Amino acid sequence: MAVENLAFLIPVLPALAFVLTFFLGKKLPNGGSIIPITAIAISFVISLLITLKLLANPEEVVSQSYSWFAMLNIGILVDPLAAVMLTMVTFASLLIHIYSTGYMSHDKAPSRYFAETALFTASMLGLILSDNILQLFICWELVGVCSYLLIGFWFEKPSAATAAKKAFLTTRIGDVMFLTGIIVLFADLYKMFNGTIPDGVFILRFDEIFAHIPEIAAINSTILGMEVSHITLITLLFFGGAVGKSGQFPLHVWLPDAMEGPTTVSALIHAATMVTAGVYLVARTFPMFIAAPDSLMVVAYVGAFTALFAGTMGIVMNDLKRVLAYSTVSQLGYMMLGLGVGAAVGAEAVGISIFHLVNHAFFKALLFLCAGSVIHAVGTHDMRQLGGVAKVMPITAATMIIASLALTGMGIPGTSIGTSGFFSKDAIIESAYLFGESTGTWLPYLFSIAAALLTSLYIFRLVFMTFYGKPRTDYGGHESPASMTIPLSIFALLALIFGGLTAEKFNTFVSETFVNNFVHVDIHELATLGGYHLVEHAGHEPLLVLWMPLIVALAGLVIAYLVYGLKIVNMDSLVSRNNPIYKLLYNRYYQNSIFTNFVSVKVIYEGFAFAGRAVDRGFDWTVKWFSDLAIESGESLRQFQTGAVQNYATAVITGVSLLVILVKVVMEVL
Amino acid sequence: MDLMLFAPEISLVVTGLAVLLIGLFIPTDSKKILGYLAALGVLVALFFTVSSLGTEATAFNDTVSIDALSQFFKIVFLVVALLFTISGIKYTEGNSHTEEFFTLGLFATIGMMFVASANDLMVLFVGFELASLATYALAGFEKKNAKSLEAAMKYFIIGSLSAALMLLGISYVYGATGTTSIPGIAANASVLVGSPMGLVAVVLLMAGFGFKIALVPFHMWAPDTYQGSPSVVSALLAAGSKKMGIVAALKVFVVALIALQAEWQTAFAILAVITMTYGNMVALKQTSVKRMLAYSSLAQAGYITMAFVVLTPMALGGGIFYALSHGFMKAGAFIATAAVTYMVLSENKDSTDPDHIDNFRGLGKRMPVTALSMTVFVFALAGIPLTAGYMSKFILFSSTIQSGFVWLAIIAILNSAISLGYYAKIVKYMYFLPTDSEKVSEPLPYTVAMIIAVIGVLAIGFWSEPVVYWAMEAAKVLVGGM
Amino acid sequence: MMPILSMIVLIPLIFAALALFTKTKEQARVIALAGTVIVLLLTVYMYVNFDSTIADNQFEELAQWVPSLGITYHLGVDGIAMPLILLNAIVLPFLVLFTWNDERKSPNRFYACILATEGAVIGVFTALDFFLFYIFWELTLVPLFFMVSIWGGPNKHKAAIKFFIYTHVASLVMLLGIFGLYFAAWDMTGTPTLDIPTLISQFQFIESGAAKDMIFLALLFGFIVKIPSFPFHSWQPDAYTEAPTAGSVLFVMLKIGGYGLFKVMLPMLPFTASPNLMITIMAVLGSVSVLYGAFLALSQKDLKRMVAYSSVSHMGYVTLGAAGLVSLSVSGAMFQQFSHGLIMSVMFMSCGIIKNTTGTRIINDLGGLAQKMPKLAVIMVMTFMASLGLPGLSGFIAEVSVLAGSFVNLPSYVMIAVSAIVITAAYHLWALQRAMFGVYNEKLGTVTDIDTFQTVSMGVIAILVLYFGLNPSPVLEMMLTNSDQIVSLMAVMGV
Amino acid sequence: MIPVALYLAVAAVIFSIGLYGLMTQRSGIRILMCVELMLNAANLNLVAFSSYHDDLTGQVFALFSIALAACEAAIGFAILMALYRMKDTISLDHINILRW
Repeated sequence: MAVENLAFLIPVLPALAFVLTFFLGKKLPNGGSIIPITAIAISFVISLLITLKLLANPEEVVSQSYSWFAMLNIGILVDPLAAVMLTMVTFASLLIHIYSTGYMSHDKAPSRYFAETALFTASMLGLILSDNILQLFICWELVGVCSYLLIGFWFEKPSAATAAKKAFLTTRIGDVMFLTGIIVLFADLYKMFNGTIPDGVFILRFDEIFAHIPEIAAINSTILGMEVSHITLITLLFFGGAVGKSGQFPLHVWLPDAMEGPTTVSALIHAATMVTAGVYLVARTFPMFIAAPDSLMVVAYVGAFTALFAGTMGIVMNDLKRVLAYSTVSQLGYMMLGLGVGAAVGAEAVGISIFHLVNHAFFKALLFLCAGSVIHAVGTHDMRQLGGVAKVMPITAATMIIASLALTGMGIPGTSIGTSGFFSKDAIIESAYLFGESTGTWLPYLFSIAAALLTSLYIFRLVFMTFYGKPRTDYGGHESPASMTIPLSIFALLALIFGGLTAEKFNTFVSETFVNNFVHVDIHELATLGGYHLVEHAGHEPLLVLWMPLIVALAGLVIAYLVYGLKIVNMDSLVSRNNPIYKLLYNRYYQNSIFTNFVSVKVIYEGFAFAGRAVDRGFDWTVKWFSDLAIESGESLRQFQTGAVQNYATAVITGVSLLVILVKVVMEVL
Repeated sequence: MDLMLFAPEISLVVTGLAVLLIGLFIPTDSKKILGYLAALGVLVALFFTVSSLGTEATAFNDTVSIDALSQFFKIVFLVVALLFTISGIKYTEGNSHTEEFFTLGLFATIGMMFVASANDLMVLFVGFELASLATYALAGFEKKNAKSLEAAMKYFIIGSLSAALMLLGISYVYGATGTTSIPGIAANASVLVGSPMGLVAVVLLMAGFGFKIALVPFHMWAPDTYQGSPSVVSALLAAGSKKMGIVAALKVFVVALIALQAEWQTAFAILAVITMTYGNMVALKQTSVKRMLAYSSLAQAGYITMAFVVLTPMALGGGIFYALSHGFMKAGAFIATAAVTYMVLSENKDSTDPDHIDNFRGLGKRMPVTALSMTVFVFALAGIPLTAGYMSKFILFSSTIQSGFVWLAIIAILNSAISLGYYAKIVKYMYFLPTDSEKVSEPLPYTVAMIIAVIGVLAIGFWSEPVVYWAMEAAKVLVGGM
Repeated sequence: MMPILSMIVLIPLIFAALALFTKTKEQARVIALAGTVIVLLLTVYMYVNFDSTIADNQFEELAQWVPSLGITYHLGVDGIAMPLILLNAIVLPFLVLFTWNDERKSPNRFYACILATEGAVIGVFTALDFFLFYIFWELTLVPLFFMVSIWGGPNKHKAAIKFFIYTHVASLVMLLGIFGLYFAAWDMTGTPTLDIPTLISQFQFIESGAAKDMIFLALLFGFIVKIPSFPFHSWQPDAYTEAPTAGSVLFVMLKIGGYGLFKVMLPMLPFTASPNLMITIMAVLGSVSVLYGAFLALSQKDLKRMVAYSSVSHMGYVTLGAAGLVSLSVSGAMFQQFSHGLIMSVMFMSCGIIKNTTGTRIINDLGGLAQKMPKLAVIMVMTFMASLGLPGLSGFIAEVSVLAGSFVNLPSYVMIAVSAIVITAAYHLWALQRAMFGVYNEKLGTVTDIDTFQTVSMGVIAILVLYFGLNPSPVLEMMLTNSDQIVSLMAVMGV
Repeated sequence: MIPVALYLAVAAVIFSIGLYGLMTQRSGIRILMCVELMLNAANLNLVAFSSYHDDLTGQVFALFSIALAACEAAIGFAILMALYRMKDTISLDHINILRW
């Protein structure tokens, strides 16, 4: 039996694990963690086998479709893009589950935790495997719910419940845009078929969508006075979904709050996997983006800006996990930028971006797990209370430093020596340079360089404040158990060497996603449709460009060492409420006040909803008015019935007389 | 002439006289037998009438005609009389004037039946007065009860006034056409068209019949009388003598004065709208159930009057059908009220208004059969499906639309919706408001009468075909003259 | 062949009468369970033998009733009615189970009301004669009126009367429309008939355009109020909120308004004098309902009232989908009725349990219930998620079909509805967070989790929500067949 | 011969007097008398028309009507008597417990 036929098991096994753990977990030791771990391990093996098979023959992708209802289908598609994602997700999930058995051992409800993470893994794998946009959306929403449940895992904490709600609602804004994009796409395709869709044609499947890109591009609508091509509209709406899910500006606000969940959840969902779904979506529909004028530019700008913007907030946070959260936002910005530069480098952008995605998954999961390890041991995540942790937790400290080096992208340009972050991040920055050359807009490149400096600054600030120096408060600490340190070590190894090992093969492999037996897309042709001029990427950038990221990263390291390691600069004057810049950064640009307090509470809740209430009372009042009218007129009319018989006689006589007159009049008139 | 044609009337006359005579000679506590006798007489009459359905004949020098119309209305009257006599058995229990009660009731029924078969204004007038006189006396049957007397007094005075108006109207018609025979008038009525005399005659007759039908503004006596009279008598008035006004109006206007259609159609349109609206609105605020039913019966009269406006065979058939349904529904509702009144009075002899809606509190627990029957009656009056009331409205309202009187249908429909307000109130009191009173036993005769009425209401609502057929046949009799 | 349709209509009514005569709660509930289970079994039998590939009426029964008026006893089911019958048949046994251990006054009448409603509602779905249709239509009012009036909340009388009269007015207007249709066809053909398929097919030959529009609008009004749609919804929050839990569930099962929309309105739509105007009216009402209901739900303090308004919002999709006139949108709207019935019944059950155990439904007074009532919390989170349109649960299928399908013809209206999605999520999550999560509010005293009967009944319906969310075909298939037929009619007329 | 119109006029006048009395009088007896007046006015009409048409029907009708008027008076007096026994008055002003 060919391993492709088992592809469907990849999401199904964790889903089954969810059901089993949910119902039986409480009765098993350790919350039944063995069930999801086994299931995910099998999924990982299958994914790995399929990936290896695909590596040998990238054109033979796995594609299976079943009719769902109407002209929609359910199906799986494992092409190079999906394969690497699957392998990465199953692998990261597996390690984090193992880590969690240690981390969650003292929790009240470990079975619920493992059930929900298993469900999450299943949904995420389903998302990756989707061969049609609707199924992708479905899994997209399911991972959102799992995220909601897991952020609110300690729901008895009001802050956790609020953060969960905020996360769900903020991403929901993006989801609605995504859904709208699907709806527009559906309507366009439906019209192309004149409403009669032949059997066996599933109009939201990617092959069908990609085959109709030129026709969709030819449709225009006027929206708010602007003539917009439907392909641009759809891709921007999709990107709106990605912005929500992947925490891009301005919908990134939920991600730092999401750290209310257990740290393992942050590692799995809010660093390694779910938040990258937005990137995956753009990568998956890349042929549409490249055919859409302006869309990729928007992607590039938003990504670059987010990378920088999140970095500025990262340097002032005092919470261990929040720093990492802003770091994640920033890195996701890089990934988006990596896709955006597709305007210059074509399909290769997918390879670059996904490569960074995978590497980021390793080192960011590692960072979080290290932080988790610290929190698990020490019991606090305020960096101001830590310091010198390296002495009590040597393994954790070592892996943390490896992860930080990977994050900042340390490596020697021109050789294959370097951490994995080096290979992927530098590739993005270099492509951003090419993007500048090709389009004449240099802002994304400048942003990405500045962000690289900030990245280095905040991560080494974290390292120095947490692991070196003297303990600032009295905390008891110990190294974490093996179930936690082993996954740390494995991640650290990968963060160190994965990039170097696969750098050559990875990009070409993933970039081949769009030419195979399932879809056959000519990216160049589509790029002309979108008005992009692709450059042949030949590595002819100036030497400075190649070295620039390393230089700024080292600069960041040095500054952090001077300030936080040697403490030669007194930070007290800067770090104060009186410094307006610090205040602005520390308050996270007042987004919370604007989005939560003003827009959602004042405008939507108090404004619209209560206005609606008033209107509703109006309807109610109208109905009541009619009934009151009837009753009150009854009350007045009954006064005619005086009880005196002479009046009755008078009424009869008057009636007769009036009737004579009335009939006469009516008959004259008519 | 075949005397068998008059078997129903004859059996009623015989029964009535027999009841009167026997009553003179037996002691009060055995007078129950009179009620059974009267009921038996009505049943016999009903049997004769039903078995002669479909015969057509004229008698007494063409002053009386037997046809589908007359037979149908006779059935209506006899059904009401049956309910009246059965429930009267309980009402008159221990009363020394029992024989008068039943005799008057039977004679009133005879009067109504003669109106139904009248083919001459003279017969019609005499029948009308016979029924009126008997019911005047019945309304004041409780001689010691101020309300009952007041009811009788008002009924009597307005009744005599109406009789005088009607007689004057008849005299003008006679003056213009030179005959009192209904077909004769129809043949000569063209002289009245467009003349002031014709208009005055029409309006005077309308006032005369409108008094019985209780059309606003000739209705003023009705709420007082229905409220003040014994409930059983109110049942006879609302369900029986009201229909007499309708059949009389049908004969005089639709057959005899069809030439003056333009005049009276307009007048009826005005009256119908005013009557149904007034009745429903005033009923909303009533606290006396009998008075509420009285106003509801104004409203129902308003609906039936729509048939005079629309004037298609279907509408007339609908009106006639409605008359039968209304007979069952309204008589039933009044009898249910009688049962409650009896219950209240047996608990507290001095109760001044035993039909107050507060006495209906928790009736569902206290008198389950009565409450359930009352629910059926009021839902039927409101026109909830599967009841006679719904079927009636269905035919009548739909025919209104058919002839293009959409505005009238809409007014009627809105009214019928308003009416739900007070009907639901009764149900609410019976089932939803708590009471701490005990369950009481329900008097058998009332129960029997109510069950008959319930069966009638549901049977007509469910198995309407024969009734619809005969109502349409009756309508054809009227339309024959058009 | 046995008259299966008559049986599923009459059996609940007969059992209702039986239940009325029982003396104790134990007897009454057994009767109720027996009646509803028999209906379920018969319905399943019918479902198995139902041919979902044809749009015709099946299992037809025809007998003369009042020939002189053209009234017949005509029953039949098609792909529009079958799923709704199935919905009622499935939910009601579980509703009976749900109320199994409740203490309440006059249980005999209570179960009689449940059974009578089931019979009447199924009657509406099976009737193929307008006279019969209207009878069942009005009959549904009576038990529900009693339900609210006897076992309702503090304002039950007001709510009951308001509901009764409001919807009765609408029914009467609908009746006017039926009359109009009846006579227009009678005048044309010379024979009276009230047969629904016949009248609908004759509608296109009626001469006068204005009359056609009036007939259409009158019927539409009757259906729209029952759905209920903005701005005729004001009876609904009161009635839903004041009704006892079982009553609210029965209200939710009352999908007769939407049913009329598909069964009567859409086949007539292309033949009205101004079809585009009618489509616009429906689209406006539908899309505004979605948004309006969502905002109103957001502003509610009472959990049950919030759910009631959310129902206005969700039923807006039904009207919108019907107006969309694309096979997918129409079938999606039909599916929305089905799915909404399942979801809302569990939501109302949850509200009822919360009120019973804590004594309050004011969202701000609750808090942290999930700690004390984990089973309820799981089921509630799941149905709330279904209600806010989470994929994988049945609500999503319906909403996405409606939105995607309607977008083809009505893009701007769909955008109005889409803008409500975030609001919808907001009020659901807000309620969940305040009521179930956070710190347990000690003022609520000791509360216990739901019992086995409640768990089973809510759990099974919740699992069905999941099942139909993953695999809608068992009911969507037949809906698609019928909506294809409706839409092909439109295409013929070029609407 | 006196023209029929004059009879009609006389009858109308009598009828109006009756009507006026009915609307204004308080005593039950007077009201009864007014009713009698009105009925007789109508009878006058009938007889006049009978003579005008040379047709006996009108006179027969008038006879019936007189008989009925007598019955009516009997019933009316009976009711008034009963009222008098209870209230010691026949002024109708005081008899209005049934109203609204």
